Order: sequence, then structure tokens, then C-alpha cells
Amino acid sequence: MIENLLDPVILFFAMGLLAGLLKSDLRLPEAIYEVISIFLLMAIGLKGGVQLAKTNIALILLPVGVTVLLGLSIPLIAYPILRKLGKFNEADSAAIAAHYGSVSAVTFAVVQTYLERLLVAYEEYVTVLLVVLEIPAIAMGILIARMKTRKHTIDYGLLFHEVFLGKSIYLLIAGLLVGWAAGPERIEPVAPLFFDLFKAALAFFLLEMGLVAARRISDLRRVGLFLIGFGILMPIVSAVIGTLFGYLAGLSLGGSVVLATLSASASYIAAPAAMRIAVPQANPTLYLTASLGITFPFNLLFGIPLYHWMGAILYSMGG
Amino acid sequence: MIENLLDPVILFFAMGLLAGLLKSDLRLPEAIYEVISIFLLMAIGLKGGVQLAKTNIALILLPVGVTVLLGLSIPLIAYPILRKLGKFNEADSAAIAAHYGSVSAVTFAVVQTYLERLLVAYEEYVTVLLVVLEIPAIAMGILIARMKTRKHTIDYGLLFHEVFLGKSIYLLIAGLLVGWAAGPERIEPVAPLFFDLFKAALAFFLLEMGLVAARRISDLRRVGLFLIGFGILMPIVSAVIGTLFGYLAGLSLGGSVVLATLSASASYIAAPAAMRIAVPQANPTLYLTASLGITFPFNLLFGIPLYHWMGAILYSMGG
Amino acid sequence: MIENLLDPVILFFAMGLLAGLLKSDLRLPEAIYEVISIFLLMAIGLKGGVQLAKTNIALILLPVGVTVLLGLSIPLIAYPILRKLGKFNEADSAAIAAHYGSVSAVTFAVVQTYLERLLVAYEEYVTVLLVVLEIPAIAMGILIARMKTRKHTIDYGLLFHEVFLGKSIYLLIAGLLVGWAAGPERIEPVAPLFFDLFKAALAFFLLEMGLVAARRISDLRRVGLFLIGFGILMPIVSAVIGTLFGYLAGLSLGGSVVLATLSASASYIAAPAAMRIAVPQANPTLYLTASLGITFPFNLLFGIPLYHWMGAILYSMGG
Amino acid sequence: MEKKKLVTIVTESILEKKIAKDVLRLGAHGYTITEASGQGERGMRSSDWEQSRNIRVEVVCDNTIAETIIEYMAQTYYEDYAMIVFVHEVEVVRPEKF
Amino acid sequence: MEKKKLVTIVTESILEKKIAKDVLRLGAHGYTITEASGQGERGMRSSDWEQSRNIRVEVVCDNTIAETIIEYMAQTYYEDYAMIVFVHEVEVVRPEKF
Amino acid sequence: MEKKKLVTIVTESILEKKIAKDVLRLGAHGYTITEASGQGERGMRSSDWEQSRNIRVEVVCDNTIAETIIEYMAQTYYEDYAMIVFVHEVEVVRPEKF
Ligand SMILES: Nc1ncnc2c1ncn2[C@@H]1O[C@H](COP(=O)(O)O)[C@@H](O)[C@H]1O
Ligand SMILES: Nc1ncnc2c1ncn2[C@@H]1O[C@H](COP(=O)(O)O)[C@@H](O)[C@H]1O
Ligand SMILES: Nc1ncnc2c1ncn2[C@@H]1O[C@H](COP(=O)(O)O)[C@@H](O)[C@H]1O
Ligand code: NA
Ligand code: NA
Ligand code: NA
Repeated sequence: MIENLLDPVILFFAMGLLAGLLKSDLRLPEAIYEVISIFLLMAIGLKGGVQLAKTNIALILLPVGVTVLLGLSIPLIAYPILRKLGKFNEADSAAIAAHYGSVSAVTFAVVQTYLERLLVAYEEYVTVLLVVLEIPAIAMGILIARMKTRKHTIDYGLLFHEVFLGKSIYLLIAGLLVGWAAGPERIEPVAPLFFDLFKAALAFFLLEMGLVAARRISDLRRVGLFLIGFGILMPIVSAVIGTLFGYLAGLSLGGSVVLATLSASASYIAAPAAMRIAVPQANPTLYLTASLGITFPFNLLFGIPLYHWMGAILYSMGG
Repeated sequence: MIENLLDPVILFFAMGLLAGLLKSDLRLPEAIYEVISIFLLMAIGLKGGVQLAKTNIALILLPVGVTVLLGLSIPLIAYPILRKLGKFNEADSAAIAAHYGSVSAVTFAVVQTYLERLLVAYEEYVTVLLVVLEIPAIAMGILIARMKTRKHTIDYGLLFHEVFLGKSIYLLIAGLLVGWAAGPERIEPVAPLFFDLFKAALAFFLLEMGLVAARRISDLRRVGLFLIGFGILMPIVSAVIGTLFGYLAGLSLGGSVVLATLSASASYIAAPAAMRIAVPQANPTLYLTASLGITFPFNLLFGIPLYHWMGAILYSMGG
Repeated sequence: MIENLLDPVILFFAMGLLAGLLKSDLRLPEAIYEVISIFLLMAIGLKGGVQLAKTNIALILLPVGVTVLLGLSIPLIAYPILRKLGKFNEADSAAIAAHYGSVSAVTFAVVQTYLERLLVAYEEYVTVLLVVLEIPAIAMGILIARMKTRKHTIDYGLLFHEVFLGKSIYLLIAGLLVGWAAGPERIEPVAPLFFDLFKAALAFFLLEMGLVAARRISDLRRVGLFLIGFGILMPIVSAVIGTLFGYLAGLSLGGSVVLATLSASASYIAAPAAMRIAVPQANPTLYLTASLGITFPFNLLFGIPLYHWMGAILYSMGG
Repeated sequence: MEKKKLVTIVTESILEKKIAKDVLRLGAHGYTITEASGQGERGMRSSDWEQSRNIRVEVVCDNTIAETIIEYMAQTYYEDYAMIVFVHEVEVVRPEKF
Repeated sequence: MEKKKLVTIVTESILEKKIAKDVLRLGAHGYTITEASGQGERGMRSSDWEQSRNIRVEVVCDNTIAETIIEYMAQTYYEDYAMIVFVHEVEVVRPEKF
Repeated sequence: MEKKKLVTIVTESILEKKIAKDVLRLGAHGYTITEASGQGERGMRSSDWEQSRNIRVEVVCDNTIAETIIEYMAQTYYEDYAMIVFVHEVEVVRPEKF
């Protein structure tokens, strides 16, 4: 745990968080925030694609199926909790549920570097699961919102664009394709940027994410105690399910830690954009604060080692 | 050919093109576009300058002279084609001709990485030819436009600045000078950025160039069939001339492939800025679409291997 | 001296300066300027922090004390010179004095790369001195201005934020802490960005600093001859004091060259922001032009080798 | 010089494409967009985080189209989005452009 | 639609936080900020150097608050900072917001 | 407070330096520029590609200078460049500045 907190990636995040809480005027220019996030998504995709080139596609089918199931079920679990226990209205409940079903690519990158630091092996194709998990939950969140509320006519064309051609999905898929088509050798000349600088770019990005999270934390008062608890407990619940699904799908320990972390992570790029268009009556402060102000820091600082520990217990029992 | 298409640099371009055609909201922030283009120009210059330090200047004189000739003659060939066959008005014809005489530094960078991948040697000082070729064609385009149309009074001071102190020329020359003055050893500490990351930065930049090209492609309807054909055939004609000139100037095969590609490439930074000021009555949609929407992708995807093949034939005959 | 001028870092600065003087439209987008300066500050801090982890803290106390003294005394020397000899009004004199007491982190980075190129050793913890020297001079400048002029009520909360939580101090301290907490081994994965690319990023940044300095140089007419002389002689005076203080505090030759350069350097980020808020009646053209247009280029091009030479004489006499 | 209306809309940047389409569909012949940050009823909106920028859309058009646009914005977006709209008179040359 | 005032302030970006606080304290319910460059009495202010950008602050408010804001700006900042302020009438829907 | 005119020009960013010079030469004492994107007669102009940004230039000046500027812009640039110009009245303090 302490070891995790001393990783530069996490320390940068902590420094950003602190700067935000102290109201330092530090901030990364928006253009830089955007380009690093483009870079990270592209690099995650490339790395996954190069690995994919070495993988038998048939082996992926079961994990992919399981992951889709996961993406559909988490919102269905989260929605009644938010609606019944949390007393949120239908739109807010559906929108928050969609966020927790979907994923955070940055959290994915952090769990990868975490496992690599500890030399825990994981399946090369997990990036495919990241891509697969991002979409169904958003679709499910919109579906729930549509069934429960019926006010706006959605511009489905626009929505489709936001989700499927939104930059995060597009870049991951583009990276996968480029990595896969180019293969390990032809990718070499671009490796110094996309692979060697990856971890440092992630650290730099987390400085800014800390600042963003800090601004959200200052909104905590406005979201109520229930949502704070939800932001910590829901990821743990999702991680348990993710670990089990991973185990049943035959993933290695490392692979199921990745899947657990993906389940536990909440989206803060694709989902907010989609929800603002599809469910505009939902209050963005609620889902952004929960996802960015609570769940994101929790996963980085404490969640990932916890899910690793959970997985280790299950696999030592099972194995 | 297929091999060329699987190079990551080209794959990134294809992914950007695709994103643009699918109307994905992916885009690089403008500040990033600008800084990568500054970086590439500087790095091209630096590399050339370091090489130049090893070269006997006397050897360059003939190729430089031939290149100036090339820059003056291509617009003179292109203008009547556009005016007579294409039925464009005088201003448009002159402006487009200037673009095809001038060069694209990115295309230059791609042909360099292409030759390096195939281990084809070329003269170290070709960057000097890039610089030399950029200006005469623009001057010639302005001259033609001035002789044929006589409406505006040009602010020559401003124009001079745009062309000679515009950032692309300035950065190439500055890079050449720094590289040449510092030399191979003192340049070492900055090599990890300017040399080792060059190809990946080029790839990243081409992602954005793909997006830009795609927006231009959606303007194709507005420019007519003639210009589309011109955007493909003119580069081939120019490449033939470039190859011959290179051969006659005594360049190696690699060197004349570079010169052919330079001839074939059309400017989309220096020339548009200069034409908008010097020949404002020319329609920018025409020259930008031809240069960025047709010729640029054509050269990257098919032109370069074609010019290599042409050169190989000539040199095997001549040699 | 000539050797120093041929270092790429200095050559880039010269190219920026030249571009500015020729009024080229070259400029780095503001977002890039900001992110490189964030990067440099962070990297300087990280490097210092990693070194600090290896240092006995007790050894630092004397140099730190001496440095605080230095920061308090330089403005007290500069103020009467500006007020009496220069005939500047009280606000302007206090504001300029604060700039010359404070430091320029970029000049610090340049002296580091200078010493490393010449293989001159210096104390690992000098980054701590950089941080320590930045603040007292600004406080002293405000104090002088407050005692002499009494017009505005200062918003001390805002001022405190600008100075202590302003991004330059915060990033240096954050970098120091991260580097120190992570230590040499855990920092490895982020080294390719923060350490290997440092010098090239510095060079790139100096291109822009040259442009900025050039714009300031075009303001030279408006500041008068006295300030031009002050901008060259004051750094030399400060460097002499800095060298002596360093010698008395027991620093090595390299260490006291660093301290001399820090003394000689004038702030152009933290101090201007603080002065604009605390002493708004002072004319920014004066302090910005002196600091950026005169002292900064002087130190880079001639000052650093001069202070090295001064130190070498003192240490050869003393040693 | 002829009198036209200048309608200014300040709202969430996520609506950029929608509003651009809207104003053209409602009869305007053009629009100008600048990036903005700000604060209002719905809290601080600053440009440091993609989801929460503002845009400032200006449309020069004649009186009836101005009214249509204002009406449409109020009905479509006021309830769920951060938005203000204001309008005033301007004079233009080449009035046929607008 | 009701008449309000639109106050526009162009000044140094270093004052951003102060002026945002000021206008809210003086009674406005919101403001919109865009980045700007420009030239005036105090010389060229362009956005290529952090210390020397401009901002353009717009405030929609009623007449008396507009006057208070203009008065306050003139007294507090005119002497020491680059600043211009101008004001004109606009029409708004939902006047209770402002 | 005194009445002045505010002239707003939206045009291609490549004209920035020229127009800045123009307005000062024609008698204005300052100007403010913001970056913009937009759409009009000459198609979409968005800020994602250097050659095709817009700028939005504002000039506060008195009546006759406003007319000179508008006239000059119309004659010099309307035919070949994407541009709109509009003008309206504003009130300023310190009218001697403008
Ligand atoms: N009184 C006001 N004056 C100027 N701009 C305002 C005002 N109120 C709101 N705004 C702008 O309009 C946006 C949306 O307003 P709101 O819906 O009130 O949150 C804010 O983020 C501000 O940029
Ligand atoms: N006449 C003017 N018209 C438009 N903007 C102006 C004018 N004068 C000054 N400005 C703007 O206000 C800022 C501060 O003005 P000043 O205090 O005169 O330097 C300038 O940097 C310009 O952006
Ligand atoms: N009706 C309009 N309302 C607001 N802005 C406009 C309008 N028409 C044109 N513009 C702006 O002026 C620029 C040039 O206009 P145009 O010459 O019509 O292409 C456009 O790119 C828009 O930013
Ligand atoms: Na999830
Ligand atoms: Na050419
Ligand atoms: Na100093």
C-alpha cells in the first residue's frame, strides 16, 4: 500500500490534488490536457494492438462476452441503489449508473503500470476489454433514462457520434488497429515516444487530474453524504463482480485485477459528454463529483492494491 | 507499396483521414498542431545542419542551382495548364501554380523516413534543397499574378515578412544554422528530443494532417473534376522533371527520389499565407483543397513509392 | 566563451532573439510556453529531490541561511542605487529591486547544464537554494514599497497565493518532494521524459525566451540608458556577493558558481506577478525590460562564463 | 447603413454544434463563436476542463429571426443547460448579407 | 423582454480573479470572460506572454448595478492598470436572472 | 458618461496585423482582438487550421472615425476576404481616451 503511494505516478497525482486543495493557480493549459489525453489513449491502443498481433483471436471471445455482460449489469445494479437508497431522481440515477458501468482509461493505465512494477503478468489483449467495456454501460444508462423519463427528443445522430466516434473510443480503436497492422517490428521507430515516455506522460497527466479532482472535491458538500459513500462502496462491489467474472472467464490473476479495476472505475470523459446530450435534465455536478472527486482518487490511491489483494485471495483459494 | 502503407507514419495518417471522413470530433488542439510543426521544421533543419557540417559546400552548388531552376519552372508549366485546360481565372491559376512549385516539409520528412526504412542512401544536404525550393515558386506565382491581374496594391513589406520570415522558412534555416554551428558532438544532449522522437512526432502530426485533409476532401465537390485530376497528374509530371534534374545534377538515386518528391509536393503553409496576401482575389478553397485534399495524401500513400520506382528505372538504365 | 556560445541551448536562444529582432511571425503558442515552463520547473525539482534523498540535511542549513541573507540584502543594495542614482520613483525602485533579488529558474537550469558540460561538480542540493532564494527578495521588495508608498490597500490573501502558491514555487517544491519521496530507483520509469529530454526542452524553451527578450529589447529606448547599465552591472555585483557568500558557506567551486548565477539572475515570472498586485503603481515596462531584455540575455551569453571565471580565481587564491 | 439585431448566446460548449445548426435552420445567414468562461446561476464554468467550457455565439440577423432564435433557445435549452441570451440593435453595411 | 445594461471591461488578465469577485460583490449575478489582446494608451498587450494578456469581462445587470460597477472600476483600477469600460443597453428574456 | 461608437469587425485572422495598423492609422486610439470561429457567406471558418481562423476586432471611437473605418473596411476587404462589420452606440467614462 505505502509502496503504491510512493510511485511517482501516484505522487504526481497527490501533488496535483494538494495544489487544487490549496487553491494554487497551477493548471495545465487545456490544449495540453487534451493532447496528453489523446496521446495516452493512442499509446494504450498501440500497445494493445501490438500485443494483439501475437494473440489467437479465438481466446478473446469468452472474455469479451463476459465484459459486455459486466458493462450491462453494473448500471442495472447501480440504478436501484441510487434511486431507492439514495433517493436520487430517475434522470440523475440513470446518469450516475451509466458512469459507473463505463470505464476510465487513465485508471486502466495506472493498473497496468502497477502490475508491471510488481511483475504480475496479465493477458496482452486487456485493452480490447477496455474498449468493449466503455460503450454498453453508456447505452444502458441512456436506455434506463429513456424508459423512466420521456421529456426530450434525443438527437440520436449526434449521440451516436459522441459515443462511438467520440475521441476516446476512436483513439483506442485507431491505436489498436495501427499497432496490430504495423506489428512489433515496424512499430519500433515510434516506440521512443509512445512506449518509453508513456509512464512519465501518465504522471504528468495525473498532476492535472489531481487539480481537476480537487475542484470536484470542493463540490462534495453539494452532493450529500450518500453519494460520497456510493463513490467508494460501488467500486468495491463492481470490483468483486469483475474479479469473479474474470476468474470464471479463465483470466490470469493479473488479467482479473485489470478487469476488476475496469469495473470499479467510473467514466469521466465519454459518459459525461453522452449524458449531457442524452439526459440533460440530470445534474452534472452529481456524476462528475462522484466519478472524478471520489471514485477516481479512491481507485488510484487505495482501490487498485485492494483489488489486487482480493484477487490474490480468490486465486489462491481457487488455484 | 503495401509495405509503405503499413508504416506507422502512414497508418496514423490513414486513421486521421478516416476520423475526418467519419466526422469524429477528434482534433488536435491548434496549439499542438502549431508546436509539432515548429518542432518538425526545427528538427529537419537541425538534422540537415549537422550533416552539412560534414559536407564540402562546393558540392552543393550545382544541386542548389538546379533546384532553383526547378522552383521557377514548375509554376511556369502549371500555370498554362490551369489557365487553358482548366479554365481557371488568372488569379486562381497563378495561386495554384505557386503552390505546386513550392514544397511540403512534411512530405519531405516522410520521404526521408521512407528511404531510411529501405536503407537507401541520399545526400546529407538535401535539407538545403528543401529550403531553396520553397521560395522561388512563391515569388514566381506572385509575379505571374501581378502581370496578369493588377487590382490590389500589395503591401510588399508584409509579403516579404510572410514569405522570408514566415515561420517555416525561418525555422528550417535556424535549425540548419544551429545544427551546423553546434556540430555532431555538441548536438548530442538535445538528440533524444530532436532525433529520437522525430518519427513518432511525425506520425502524431500526420494524424492531425489526416483530419485536415479529410475536411478538404469534403470540399472536393466544390472544386470540380479537373482540379482533382490536376492534383494527381501534376505531381507525377513534376516528379519526372525532378528525377531528371536530380540525375543530371549528379545526385544519387536516393537524392533524386528526394528531389522528385519535393517537386511533386505542394505547399500548404507558406504558399497559402503568401497567396492570401499577394493574390487575395484567388479562391483559397481551390488551392487548399488541391494541395491538402488531393496531392498531399496522394504523395504519402502512392506517390513516394512511385517516384522511387521511377528513379530506380532511370538509374538502372543510366547506371 | 566561444565554446559557451556554440552550445545548442544558447544557439536556440540566439535564434529566437534574432527571429524577434527581425520581426518574424514565429512564436510558440502560449499553451506550449506554459507547459514547457511547468515541465522545466517540475524536472528541476525532481532532479533536486532525487539528489536530496542522498544528502545529509544538516549540511544544508548553513548554505540555506546564507541564501536567505543574500535574498534579503540584494534588494537593499539595489533600491538605493535605483532611487538615488537612477532617479526612479519609490514604487519603480522597489519593484525593480525585488526582481533582482529574486531568481530565474531558467538561468539556473542553464548554469547547471553549463557546469555539467564542463564536468564541474556542484552540491546536489542547490535546487533547494533556488527555492529559498525566490521568495525573500519579493517579500523585501513589497516591504520597501509599502514603507515608501502607501496608496493601495493590498489584498494580502491574493498576494500570498500569487507568491507562495504561484506555480513556479509550487512546482519546484512539489518536484523536490516527489523526487525525494520516490528516490532514485522508483523515479527511473519517468526519467526518459524528465531527465533525458530536459536539455532539449530547455533549448526549445529558450527559442521562445529569445522571442520574448527581443520584444523587450525593442522597448529599450523607453527605459533609458541608466537601466540598461544597471541590467548589466547589477548582476555582476550580485554575482560577486554570491560567490563570496558561497565561498564562506563552504560550497564547492561549482556550488558557488551556481549561487553567483542565482544572485545575478533576475526574476521574470514570480516577481512581475507579485509586483503587479502589490505595487501596481510601478511601471511593468521598466522591470520586465530590465529583467528579460537585458539581464537574462546577458547572463546566458556572457554572465555565466564570467561568474565561473571569477569563482575560479577566488577558489584558486583561497584554495 | 441599416439596422439589424445582434443576438448573443452564452452557453455550454457541448451545445456548439447543435446551436450552430439551430441558428442557420432558423433563418440566420451566419454566426460567430468565441470561447468563454464565466459564472452564473449554474455555478462556475471555466475553460480548464473540457466538459465545462462556455461558448459565446453572436448572430446578426433581422428582427423576426432574432425573435425566433431567442424564443427557440429559451424553450429548448433554458431548463436543462447553463445559458443566457441577450439582444440589441446594430447597424450594418451590406444588409443583404444578414 | 426587458431592458438591462451590458457592461464590458477590457483589462489585464492578472486582474481576472479580483474583478470576478468585485462584480459579484457589487450585485451582479454572473459574468462572462473571454481572452483578448489589444492596444491602447498603455501600449500593446498581446497574448503571447503570460503577464501581458487582456481579458474581456461582460456583465449583464440592471442600471444601478451597472453604474456601481463602472464607478468602482474607474476608481480602483484606472490609474494603475490598463483598462477600458463601456456600457450599452440590451434586452433579455428571464430578466429575474440578472 | 459620453456616447461613442463600438465598431466590431469579424474577419480572417491573416488580416490581423493589417487591420490593427489600419484602425490606428484611421484615427482610433486602440482596439481589442479576440479569436473566433464562425460561418457566413464564405463558408465555415473554424479555428482548427491556421489559415482559417477568424478574429473579432472591437474599436471604440467617435462617430466620424467609426464611419471612416467602416467605409475603409468595406472598400478594401469586402470583395476578397470573409468579413462582416457592425456598429452600435456605447457609453464610456474617460471619453478623452478614445
Ligand atoms: N449576469 C450575467 N452577465 C454576464 N454573463 C452571465 C451572467 N449570468 C450568466 N452569465 C453567463 O452565462 C453562463 C450561463 O449562465 P447560467 O445559466 O446563469 O449559469 C454563465 O456561465 C456565464 O458565462
Ligand atoms: N479605443 C479602443 N477600442 C477598443 N479597445 C480598446 C481601446 N482602447 C483600449 N482598448 C483595450 O483596452 C486595453 C487597455 O487599454 P489602455 O488602458 O488604454 O491601455 C487595451 O489593451 C485594449 O485591449
Ligand atoms: N449573420 C452573421 N452573424 C454573425 N456572424 C457572422 C454572420 N455572417 C458572417 N459572420 C461572421 O463573419 C465571418 C465572415 O463572414 P462571410 O464574409 O459572410 O463569410 C464568418 O466566418 C462569421 O464568423
Ligand atoms: Na466501471
Ligand atoms: Na513542388
Ligand atoms: Na537574483
